[in-house]
Amino acid sequence: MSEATENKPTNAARTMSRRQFLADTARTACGVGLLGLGIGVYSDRAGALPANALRPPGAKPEEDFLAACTRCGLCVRDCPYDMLHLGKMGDDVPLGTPYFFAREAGCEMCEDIPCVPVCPTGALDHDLTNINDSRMGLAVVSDEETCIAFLGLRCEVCFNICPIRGEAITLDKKHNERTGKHSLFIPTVHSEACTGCGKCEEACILDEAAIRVLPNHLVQGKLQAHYRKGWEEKAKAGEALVTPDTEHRYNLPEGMRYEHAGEGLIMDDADASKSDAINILNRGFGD
Amino acid sequence: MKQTRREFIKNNAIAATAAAAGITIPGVTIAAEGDDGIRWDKAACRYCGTGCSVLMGVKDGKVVASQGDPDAPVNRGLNCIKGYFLPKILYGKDRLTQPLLRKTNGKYDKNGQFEAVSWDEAFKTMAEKWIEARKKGPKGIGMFGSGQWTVWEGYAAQKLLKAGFRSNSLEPNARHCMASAVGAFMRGFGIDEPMGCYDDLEHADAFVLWGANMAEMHPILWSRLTDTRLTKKGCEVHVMSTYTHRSFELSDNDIIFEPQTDLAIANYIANYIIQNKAYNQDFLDKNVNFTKTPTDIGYGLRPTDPREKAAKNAGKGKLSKISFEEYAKSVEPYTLEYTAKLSKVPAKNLERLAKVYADPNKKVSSYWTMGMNQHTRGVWVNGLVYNIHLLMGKISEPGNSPFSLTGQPSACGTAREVGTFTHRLPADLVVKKDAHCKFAEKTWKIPAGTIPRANGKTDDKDQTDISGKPMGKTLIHAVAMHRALNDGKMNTFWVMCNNNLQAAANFNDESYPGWRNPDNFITVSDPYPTVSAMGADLVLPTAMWIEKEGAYGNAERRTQFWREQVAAPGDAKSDLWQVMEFSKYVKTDDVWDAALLDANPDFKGKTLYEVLYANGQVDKFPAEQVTDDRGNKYDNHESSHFGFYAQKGLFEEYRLFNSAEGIPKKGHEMAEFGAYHKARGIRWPVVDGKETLWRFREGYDPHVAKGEGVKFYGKPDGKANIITAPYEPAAEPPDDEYPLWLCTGRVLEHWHSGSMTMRVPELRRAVPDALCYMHPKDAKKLRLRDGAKVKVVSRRGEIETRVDTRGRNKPPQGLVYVPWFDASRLINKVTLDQTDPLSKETDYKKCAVKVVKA
Amino acid sequence: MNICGILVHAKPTSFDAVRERLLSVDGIEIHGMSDEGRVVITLEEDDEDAMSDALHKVQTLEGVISASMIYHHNEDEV
Amino acid sequence: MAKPFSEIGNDAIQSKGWLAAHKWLILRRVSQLGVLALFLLGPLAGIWIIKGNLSSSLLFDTVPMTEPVVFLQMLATGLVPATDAIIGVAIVAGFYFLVGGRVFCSWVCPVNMITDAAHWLRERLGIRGGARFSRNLRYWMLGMVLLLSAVTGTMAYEMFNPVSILHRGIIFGVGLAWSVVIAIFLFDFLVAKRGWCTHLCPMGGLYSVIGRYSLLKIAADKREACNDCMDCFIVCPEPQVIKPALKGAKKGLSPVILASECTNCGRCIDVCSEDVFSFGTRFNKYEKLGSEIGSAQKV
Repeated sequence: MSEATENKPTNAARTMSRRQFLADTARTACGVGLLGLGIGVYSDRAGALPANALRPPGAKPEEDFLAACTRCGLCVRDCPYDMLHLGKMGDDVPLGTPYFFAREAGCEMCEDIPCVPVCPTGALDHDLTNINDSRMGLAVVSDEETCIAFLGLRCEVCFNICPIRGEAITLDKKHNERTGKHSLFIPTVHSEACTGCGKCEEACILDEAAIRVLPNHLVQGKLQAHYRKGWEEKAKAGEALVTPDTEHRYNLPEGMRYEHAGEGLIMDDADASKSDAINILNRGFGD
Repeated sequence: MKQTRREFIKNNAIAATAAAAGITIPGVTIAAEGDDGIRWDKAACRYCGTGCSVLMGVKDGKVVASQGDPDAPVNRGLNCIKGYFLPKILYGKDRLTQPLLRKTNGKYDKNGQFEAVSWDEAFKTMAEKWIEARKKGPKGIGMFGSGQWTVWEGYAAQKLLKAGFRSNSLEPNARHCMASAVGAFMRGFGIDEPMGCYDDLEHADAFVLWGANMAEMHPILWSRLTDTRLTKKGCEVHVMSTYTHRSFELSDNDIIFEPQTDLAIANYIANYIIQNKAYNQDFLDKNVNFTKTPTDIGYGLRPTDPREKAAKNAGKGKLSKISFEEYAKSVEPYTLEYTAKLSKVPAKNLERLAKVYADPNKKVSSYWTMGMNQHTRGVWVNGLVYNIHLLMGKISEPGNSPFSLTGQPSACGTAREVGTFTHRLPADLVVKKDAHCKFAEKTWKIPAGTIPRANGKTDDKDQTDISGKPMGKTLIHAVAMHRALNDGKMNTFWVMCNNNLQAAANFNDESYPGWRNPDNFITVSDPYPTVSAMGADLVLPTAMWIEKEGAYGNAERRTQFWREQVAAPGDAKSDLWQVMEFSKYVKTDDVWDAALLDANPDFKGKTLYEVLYANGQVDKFPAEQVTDDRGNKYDNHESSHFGFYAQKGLFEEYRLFNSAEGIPKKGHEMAEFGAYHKARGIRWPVVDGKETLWRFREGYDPHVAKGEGVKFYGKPDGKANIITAPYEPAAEPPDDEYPLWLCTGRVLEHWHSGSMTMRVPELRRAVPDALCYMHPKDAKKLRLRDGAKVKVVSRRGEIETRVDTRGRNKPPQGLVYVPWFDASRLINKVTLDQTDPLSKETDYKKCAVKVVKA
Repeated sequence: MNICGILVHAKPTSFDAVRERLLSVDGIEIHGMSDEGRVVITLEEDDEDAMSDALHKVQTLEGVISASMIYHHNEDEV
Repeated sequence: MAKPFSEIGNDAIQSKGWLAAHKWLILRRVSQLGVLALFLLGPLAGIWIIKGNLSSSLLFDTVPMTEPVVFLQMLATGLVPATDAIIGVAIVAGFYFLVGGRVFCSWVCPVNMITDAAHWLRERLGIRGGARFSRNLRYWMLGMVLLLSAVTGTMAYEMFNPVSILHRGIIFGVGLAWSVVIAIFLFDFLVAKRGWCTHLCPMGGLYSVIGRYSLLKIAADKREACNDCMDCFIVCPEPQVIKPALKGAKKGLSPVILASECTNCGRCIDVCSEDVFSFGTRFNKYEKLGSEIGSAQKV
């Protein structure tokens, strides 16, 4: 407010100026309000992050991120691999906010995570110290028809390049029905380990990647809380939750055995023992 | 004879109109080849020794499509990621299309710039150099071929060198790959190549990988092994290696051993079998001799090297008979405790491995490749695994198979069976034996005494030589060639179908100085400007793979043919064309001495071409229109150029060595030329049209008569040799200054030196550069973070790369692994040119390095 | 470059006469005739107008009942 | 209007020479371009003195600075930022509290160059009229921006803030940022005289609030020498601030321009042929009115 006061207005002028003041204020308020509404709607629409644009490691959930990120580009500067960019006007990424496209260049998962500590406002959460805990997104094998591993070919490029191979992505081995004597090596993503760094999508050899990194909420299903996986619960408990059965006995023809918890009916007694090398050897030779 | 595009359109016009008219017009069909005008034809994959068959789709003279061959028994329609991109390797942007010679203002100059020249000028310059160098003696010249040569290219080159130039200076890059395996086969069984086949993958109860990363190096075989492990109850996989790699995903018994201690482990297993009396006594009595080999045999280094001087029996390998008891005593020291301590492998893992071998009811197949072959005791360690299988009699039957896998697509088919080694002739004949040389001279219709014997003597008389001196010792192996170039003793070097400057060990001290030695003239034939091409003086543009009619022999003795499906670009010519064309530029008078010529006057004044290829046998079959049974027509640039069906002539002449009557060595019989074009490969020996799956066993092998059971007919007495050999330390173990082992090798996505696969954008993106895989604790000790720039340094050189502590390969503490496909990170600047003194195969798997921050 | 396939119906009786007349039109080649009077010909012309004139000429040839274009490929020479 | 625009400032040029008549203007432009150059040294020349952009930056990898408007928007969304941002805003706000809030507008902000250029062109071409806004609209805008952040829970205004868009565009890649530059230029050139910086920019509003009690002030300490040539009024973007200081002697008002809207641009000093104005502090020594009128002169 300008501090210096005009020369004292007369009463009439004052009432006039108050009315004028009220009118001005109303006009300004609604004008600014309309402008605000426009900006609000625009920012909301333009604020929508496209599915394939990923935030740097440690980014807060999108809502908080847009609130915290000052669009300063310090994280972009400190990325040693220059794979982060700021949304430019005209890109369909929220203006000025850091993002990367996995297909262009994935996050190299630096152990010292240089891009997070430099963020002034904590939009990239400073508590992130182990890069393997970051969740930039979740990889998903998006197309099983074109991924040549499902055809039985030995590709596994996504598996080979994953920085946390064996935890974030494993190869599920299945019998190849068509050839009858080969095995399939199916890339399988595990959400509890996958950080969404995008290296797999970057490396996928297809013209259009068959493995994509997408925001978790777009890809992940959700088990109802009530249902537990029996085999995991038993493992966790270390023993059966409900006491196991007393010993089962069966009517069986000659030379047959039945393993309650094992293979079930075992046809020819002699065969069963043969396969177990160790006890044969322990039995020693000659008998 | 291809339809021009205009005819093609007119054809369609006629056909469409005729269809509307409801009448058929003879000879006019809508694009006969297939629905989208693609002509499919079969070929063996260009890469590893597995030998998958692929169908290549050609349209308008260009490869436009590919597929795994669904009818091929090896891969049944599958490929690995390299096979998937086969069409792209032919069309790299920088494909060589003209001969290039280093010149300065119009004249050849060792340090000049490459200028395009005609084939004629190229061969004239080269012939002049070769004739001059040959005058120094048989080792003045040298040729370095490949296990990726086709069968007849290897055969033609062998004739050019041994019969033409009268020199044994011919080595294949299979010397770096399979020489130790060959050594062990010859010493153990008297005949080369595995006795089992890929069907063992479906019959075995247990698999043991001796330092082989099959998951990446033989992808389709690994797929079959995995399927057996998944579907056969009780099947178990034991994986042994000096570092954890992709094959450990399927391993039931992980064994990470200290480099070189595979020798001790193999001896321990033999000892375990003997202590537990699990051996198959009557098999041993009937089929096995026990022998021992001289020990402390050095490391194939230069004679001036202190380690070589310290070796009591440097390079000696003469076997001497011993009794079973002596053999038992020789393995006694390798107790479980001693072996566990030496190899740093937990005792329970070793014992479990030993038990699976010792269980008479468990069929065991062992697989190994470079881990055991590229080893300063490669021949020994190959033999030690054969000992285990022989002790148990678990050999030559479905499921029981010591299987030496092959690295290259035709290390077997070309290098070993055709014998493009310094010491060999086709079908396991050797130049050491005068009789073998005589047989070859008779078969090749060349004067007696032409082929240089190993010791330069025939009928105990010195062979005369154009150098004026007696022929003398003529054998020179691959590593010695680079040393000879370096010392200026060898002055011409023709490198074909390989990238040896990048592949040979010790680049700084031996390979590079040798190649750039001013007195040497280096020729490289390659489709692409590789590291070797850059180090050469003459670069010859070469046709690739299906740009020429070819034949490969894979690891299970399966010979596969393919037709020339597309033309090579520009002036590029096939290796066969180059070898045969070059022979026209050299006359017998230039390289044969007067004595030999006077004794055989009608050979005077003849070009080597006339002697070697226009000899009535190679040019026996007239040039004919190559077709398939679907009416498609194919070119054959060699036939149209030379006027006869060169491939067929060479192959049929080659068969005189393994399939004719009265040949010195039986057991390599092959079907006639035409049969191979009609089949996805046939496994030799082929006797009256029938393939052999398991050798040396009655019923499976035609050379084993009824009632004989098992007969190792490679040996005169039909008995195989168990050869005892002790553990001996590595040549350059780590020490304080260089505290880490370095192991080198390949990755799934790239082949060898990457000259083809690094030109496929998708493969280059998948694995852009060679990383140094290291244990996180080692990295932390050196204060290196994952991805940090480092230098891998040895006594010989260094390269800069990045550390990967989370890579697919997880070395134990104290070892790092660096692949060698990256032309910008030549790891062979760091490796040591140590070899197995018997097989002369380089050991790339262990030398001492340090890693420092770059 | 224009290449088109034309189906001509002619009176079977005057085949030979029709054949000569057809061949008189340049760019025409005859590829097959069925006995009930159907003739398969191709017409090659470089520019459009010449082609349509030729087609018109064929249609108006004496002895030709009808001539209809079945297949037309045009492409400007690269 | 009295003088044609092109002659404004001529008296000062005659009396003091061209250079002295443009001294502060040149210094100001050098400072604005200097700040921009400092930020560009990193990406262009690899010399990393300062990283980031005006919204927040890191000087010598240690000293954080954060834009107050951006910081307030963050607070408005209910988020507690990390310490770096808090230190950063403390540093920036503290600096401008001392030096004068709107010094940012004239000495640092890149958009100011555009609006000045637009104004200059408008005057040269003698364009008159256009929309008239209240100068306090920017405070409303500031309020609206913070309210907007509170409502949308994000920094909605940052999608629209021309200062951050332009500066980030220059440093990190332009994209369509030029559209904002053109929009502002046209707005100031055609729609409203000195429309953006003087009336609408919420950032200017906040900085004037910050600079309310700032030390550095321009004072008309030789106001008696004023010859009423009116040049200072014409060149000043906020003419209302001059009147009390220049003409307020009779009413006992201090010669110091205390209004926080003053951007300390120094343009008035340049154009005044009588050197009435000069930089000083807000505690300018002058006798209160009680003494004679003339004693306000200071030797």
